[in-house]
Amino acid sequence: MSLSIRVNEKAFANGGRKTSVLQDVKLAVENGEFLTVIGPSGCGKSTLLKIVAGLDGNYEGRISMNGREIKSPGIQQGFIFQEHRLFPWMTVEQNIAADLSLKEPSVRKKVDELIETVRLKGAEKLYPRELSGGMSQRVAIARALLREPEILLLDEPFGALDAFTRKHLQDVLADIWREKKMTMILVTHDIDESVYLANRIAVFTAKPGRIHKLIPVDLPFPRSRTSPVFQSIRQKVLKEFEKTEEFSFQEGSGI
Amino acid sequence: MSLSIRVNEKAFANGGRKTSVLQDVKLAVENGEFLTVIGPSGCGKSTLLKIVAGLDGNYEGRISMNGREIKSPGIQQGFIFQEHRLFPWMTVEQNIAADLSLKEPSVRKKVDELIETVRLKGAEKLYPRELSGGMSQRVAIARALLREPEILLLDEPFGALDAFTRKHLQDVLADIWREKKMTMILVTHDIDESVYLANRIAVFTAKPGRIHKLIPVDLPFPRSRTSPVFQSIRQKVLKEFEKTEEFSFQEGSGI
Amino acid sequence: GSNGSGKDLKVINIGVQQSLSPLLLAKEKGWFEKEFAKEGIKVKWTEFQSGPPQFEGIAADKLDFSQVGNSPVIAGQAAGIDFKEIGLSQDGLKANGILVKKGSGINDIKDLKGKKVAVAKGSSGFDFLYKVIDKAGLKPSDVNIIQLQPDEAMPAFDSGAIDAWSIWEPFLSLKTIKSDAEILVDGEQIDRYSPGFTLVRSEFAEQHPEEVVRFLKVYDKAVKWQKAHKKEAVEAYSKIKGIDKEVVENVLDNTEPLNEPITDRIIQTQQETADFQYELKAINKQIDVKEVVDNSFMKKALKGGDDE
Amino acid sequence: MRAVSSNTPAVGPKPAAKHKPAAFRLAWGKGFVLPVIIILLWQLVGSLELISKTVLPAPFDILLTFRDLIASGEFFAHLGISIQRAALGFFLGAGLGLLFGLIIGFSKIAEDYLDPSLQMLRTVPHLAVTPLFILWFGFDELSKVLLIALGAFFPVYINTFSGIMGVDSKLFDVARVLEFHWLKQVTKLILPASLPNILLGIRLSLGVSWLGLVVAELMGSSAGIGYMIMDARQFSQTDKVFVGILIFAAVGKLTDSFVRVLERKCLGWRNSYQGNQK
Amino acid sequence: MRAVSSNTPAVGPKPAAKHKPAAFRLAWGKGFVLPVIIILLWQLVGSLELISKTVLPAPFDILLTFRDLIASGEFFAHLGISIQRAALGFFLGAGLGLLFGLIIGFSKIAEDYLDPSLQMLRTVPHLAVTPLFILWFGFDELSKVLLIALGAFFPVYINTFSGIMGVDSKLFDVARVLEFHWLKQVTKLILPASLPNILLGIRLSLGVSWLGLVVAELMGSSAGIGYMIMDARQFSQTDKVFVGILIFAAVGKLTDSFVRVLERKCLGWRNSYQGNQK
Ligand SMILES: Nc1ncnc2c1ncn2[C@@H]1O[C@H](COP(=O)(O)OP(=O)(O)OP(=O)(O)O)[C@@H](O)[C@H]1O
Ligand SMILES: Nc1ncnc2c1ncn2[C@@H]1O[C@H](COP(=O)(O)OP(=O)(O)OP(=O)(O)O)[C@@H](O)[C@H]1O
Ligand SMILES: [Mg+2]
Ligand SMILES: [Mg+2]
Repeated sequence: MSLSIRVNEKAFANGGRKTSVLQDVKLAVENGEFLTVIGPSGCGKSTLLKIVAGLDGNYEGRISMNGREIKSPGIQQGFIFQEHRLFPWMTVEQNIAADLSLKEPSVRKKVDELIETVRLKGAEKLYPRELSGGMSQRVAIARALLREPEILLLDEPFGALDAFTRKHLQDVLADIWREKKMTMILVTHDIDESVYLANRIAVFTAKPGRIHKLIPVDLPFPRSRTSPVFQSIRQKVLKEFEKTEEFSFQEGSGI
Repeated sequence: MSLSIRVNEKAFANGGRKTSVLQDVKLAVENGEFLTVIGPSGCGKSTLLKIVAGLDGNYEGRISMNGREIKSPGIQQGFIFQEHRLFPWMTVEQNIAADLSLKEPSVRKKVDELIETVRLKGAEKLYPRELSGGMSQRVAIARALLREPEILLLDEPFGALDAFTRKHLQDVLADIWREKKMTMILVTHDIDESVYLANRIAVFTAKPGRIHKLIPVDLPFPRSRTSPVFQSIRQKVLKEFEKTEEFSFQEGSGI
Repeated sequence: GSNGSGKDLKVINIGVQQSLSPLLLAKEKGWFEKEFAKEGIKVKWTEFQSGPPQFEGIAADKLDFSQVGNSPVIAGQAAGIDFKEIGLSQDGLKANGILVKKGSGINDIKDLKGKKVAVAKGSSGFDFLYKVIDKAGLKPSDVNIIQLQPDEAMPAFDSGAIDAWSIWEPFLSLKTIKSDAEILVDGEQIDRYSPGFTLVRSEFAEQHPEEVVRFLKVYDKAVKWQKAHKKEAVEAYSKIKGIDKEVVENVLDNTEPLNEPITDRIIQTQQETADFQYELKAINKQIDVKEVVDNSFMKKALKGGDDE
Repeated sequence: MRAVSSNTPAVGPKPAAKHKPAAFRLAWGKGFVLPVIIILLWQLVGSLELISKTVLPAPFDILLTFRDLIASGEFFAHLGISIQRAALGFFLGAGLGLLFGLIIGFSKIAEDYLDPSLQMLRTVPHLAVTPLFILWFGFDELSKVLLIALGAFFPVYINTFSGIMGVDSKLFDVARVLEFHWLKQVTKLILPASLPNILLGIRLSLGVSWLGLVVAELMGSSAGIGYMIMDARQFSQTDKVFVGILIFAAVGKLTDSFVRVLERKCLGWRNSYQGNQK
Repeated sequence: MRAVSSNTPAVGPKPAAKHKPAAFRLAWGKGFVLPVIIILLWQLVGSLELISKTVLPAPFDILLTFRDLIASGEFFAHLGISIQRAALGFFLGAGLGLLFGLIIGFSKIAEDYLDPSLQMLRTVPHLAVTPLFILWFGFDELSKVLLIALGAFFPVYINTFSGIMGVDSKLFDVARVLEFHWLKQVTKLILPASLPNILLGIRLSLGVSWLGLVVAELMGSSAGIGYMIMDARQFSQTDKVFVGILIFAAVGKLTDSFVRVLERKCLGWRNSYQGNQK
């Protein structure tokens, strides 16, 4: 009962027309739970994450953490944005440290460790414009991890990474989650990823975004992607997801 | 012998230090071939694509199309950028039309068709800041497809899309490729995707980026992802890819 | 010879300074326009705030006639601008003075020693101030001279930031009538002329001598009218410029307009001023002020009467 | 702190979003607080006769003078001609500034040859070049308009130029890939991308044009607000000077507000501009 | 067209990249082409005595006057005091402009209350307020410096304010998520993000400060380049006026170049700025 999410309605005024993006999203996320969110592109996943982070207050409903309403963002709710959002005038290490001073030995040490973890050794002094897509994404991940927030909200954090770096960072994330007992909400398009990491998977439908199904994943860690149980859950998620697509798109899904 | 790529050396001056990013990349891409490129994050895939497009002339080597050297970009070499790059002051449909006039009926018709294809019906009048990550990516795809270039260079075009939209667009792309006999070079992190679409897969190593292996994919279309041949090629690619990772990173790969 | 060279003349340019001159009256009444229209010539008026731009206008062939004070004329001549002084427009005996506040303790010009005195460099007040200092038996370095344009000197004077102010009409009248200022000394008391001149561009005078005469005749009419109709003149100026009649009347009393040949006495005063300015390095060469004086037009204008 | 409220406007239950007109009116009102306080203090100082009237007339006296000026019709004659001059000068100067900014921002060759000369021209004082203007253009409207245009040129020029320099090269790449014709590059990429800077330049230019009147109307003029001020100064009519100053301030503020409304309209696509609405 | 060459600088075989200093020198040289042509034409016009010397003295005469002024020591005395005044005024005005721009850009309340008044002040003509400055601050250095500062204030203020308005709200969101202290928000987000605009404001302000000298040194001054010009104008010593004008142009260009070097240094992180190097 730690994080309680209730979004009765979230709408945007698009060109004067009011468009409802989220409706009746009710979720209780346990302390230390790992929730993954999947759903069709444009269904409102990022919007939900922003609301939970306190970045967007224009909605009907209430988000509360341990009973206290979340009205503004803060370091307790870490956020990895979908589009990296690095400060273009800061180098990689400065971006990770952000408002903290690299001259402080403790910060310096942690930053160096994280650079090692996200495999950016040698790129510390590069500016964002000199980074590849995947490198930028890893900087954003390191920046969020440095702060060790209570809740970590991740919006497709591994989208631009190759299969191996991705798996490496999935494991890093799972380790951190277990070690620090953080609560994590991860938006992803990778069903494998969602099954690999989650306690629970929320499958969203689109227009407006609603929770279509909540699927628990009761597997011990570390998980094996090839185990039959894993595959059966994966199939279940896929099937539920397929249904949501049918809701929103008439044309053949092409699969 | 249609598109000939030869990059002896491509280096960046990062903070005064010269870093070699690509070395000895030699590739001959047939007319109408579908080449996919995979490799670790930051190995130089995007850089290579930019060189092929004629966007970056500062390298040692030569890119030529049908014998003529490519020195500057143009509509014959279509490009879908990794970071969408939409014009923020244009709506979705204006972004797709870009320099073409939407008042021209033929343009209008094509744009409307493409909007349908990339499933953005209803979002025509939205500005980029009102789009979700996946929606922006689809706009960028539609923009490139509108021009029907001879060569289409795609830099992780489906990275931000959910599984189903992704599959839909993969099929759309495959259809277009077969119909228009375009030459396509697609950078991706999704090994399934690369096997599903390619005639040939180029696996890159990092630091500096080189071609580690060229793997032909001799499968008829349409392909089934579950067929044993598909899976065996997939395994082969994965194994080769794993080797490249070992080249470049000392730490355990975490898989 | 009213035709001939007058043929190609389409328009004459007259400069008028923002002070109370009969030129303004004539402009209001359209006398010049009427007179020159007979020759098919248009009149174009241009208003100026000070002397120097008028010389710039003459040098650039954009101005044919104007009226300027003594100091700018010397500067103009030193700068090699081609003009002729064709008449004396005022003697300026009472047009310059040094203002002090009532009860300021400065009762004699000798008291100026060590005081802050404002003046605009290059103006007639500048020349006047040096003359006063000389008369008082002081050296310029004995007085703290501060260079301020009139509109800047005024607040400084009002707020007591300066002790005295060497200035000309209409400020003398304005200040003495409207506030608690008094005139410490004026030109009459030290017998110092600050003449004003009517000027013509030399080239114009050579090409159209008869129009120069015509100009002086019309101006003469305005001067005479002002003298004869003092009340109406005060009324008119007050309306044009929007200032109190009382002030206007006082100003007119102190700056009686003239339209006369330039006398040797005036030339001598001018020469002294020029030499003095050279001494101060305000102008960079010695000049002979006689060279720009040309009384021939005035003589023709005054003796001719109604020649048409 | 505004930095904390950069949300996009939403159709939500928050009352703030619904009562925008009222909020707008309130914001307007707030802008008057400071001027009103100053005017009241000023009137107080004036009424107590702490300062000579010729130096600082009280607001009420200024108002009376203003009324007289309006009644006599003098005021609108001055205002009309001044607005005409300023507008002509502004359009000429800002138009050329935009043109040169575009050309020089677009072409490195043009920059190398022209920009240094223009930068030198920029710090040539108006008051010092009036003689040249008199020589070349006489005392007529032309020289006044040109003098104003000279001042209006630079802010737009520099802002446009720098706006173009600031256009994201990634978008340039897109334009190159799509083979934009140069005209399309200008209209579809460069102009919209540098619009925030251009509008800024226009705001500054408008101010400069208006201020340029004072110098322009110093030379051979007999009408206009600038002339009115300088003429009144000659005769110590300080109240009239202040009427002029207030008109300058008011017109300046008005034109500025106008451009800012334009800004709000034209820059709706900006992801950042929202901050200003709250 | 520069738009075609937005590549990042690379260590490549292209000779262009290697010979930068030479290219730089060449670009410098190009800047002189136009002025030199103008000066030659001008000398020709002067030598043929087509125009009165008082209106437009020939370059050679101006040079002679310049030599005399330097020889007499008069010139450097004027220049020194003017630079001092302009610098003081600039630092004061631009500093306050930056401060107010930051405060008003940062806080909506401050904007509502202060910005309208400041916008009104912006179009109050300097020439018209000099009497008030004399009244309040006397005719010493103080009032001159303040007058210059008044002019220098606005370009920096408006550019800073507008730069802040233009900061990407997405980055603001990051700062909020990371709970930046307001000071860090300013130093790590707002200042760097609006630096391009601030530097632009500084360039404009430097020009204005320098130009402000002419008006400031009109009042109660007996030294300075502005005074020298206006004094020479009084005495129709046009050659001296032109020496002043040329010094204004030269110093203006120099300070401008200085800020642009600064720009190049500080904005290395920009993805766009590369365009300027070629
Ligand atoms: N600022 C905004 N103004 C108006 N509409 C918006 C805004 N932001 C998002 N939307 C709309 O809200 C919907 C959901 O957007 P959101 O970014 O939450 O999608 P998403 O689920 O994250 O999609 P994706 O997987 O593609 O990132 C979209 O239809 C989008 O058009
Ligand atoms: N403009 C630049 N200046 C300096 N270095 C650069 C620049 N662009 C790219 N690099 C460097 O070149 C290398 C390759 O970058 P590139 O973007 O080609 O990688 P990529 O293979 O596309 O990676 P990803 O899969 O993460 O997108 C990186 O190490 C990056 O740091
Ligand atoms: Mg999203
Ligand atoms: Mg890439």
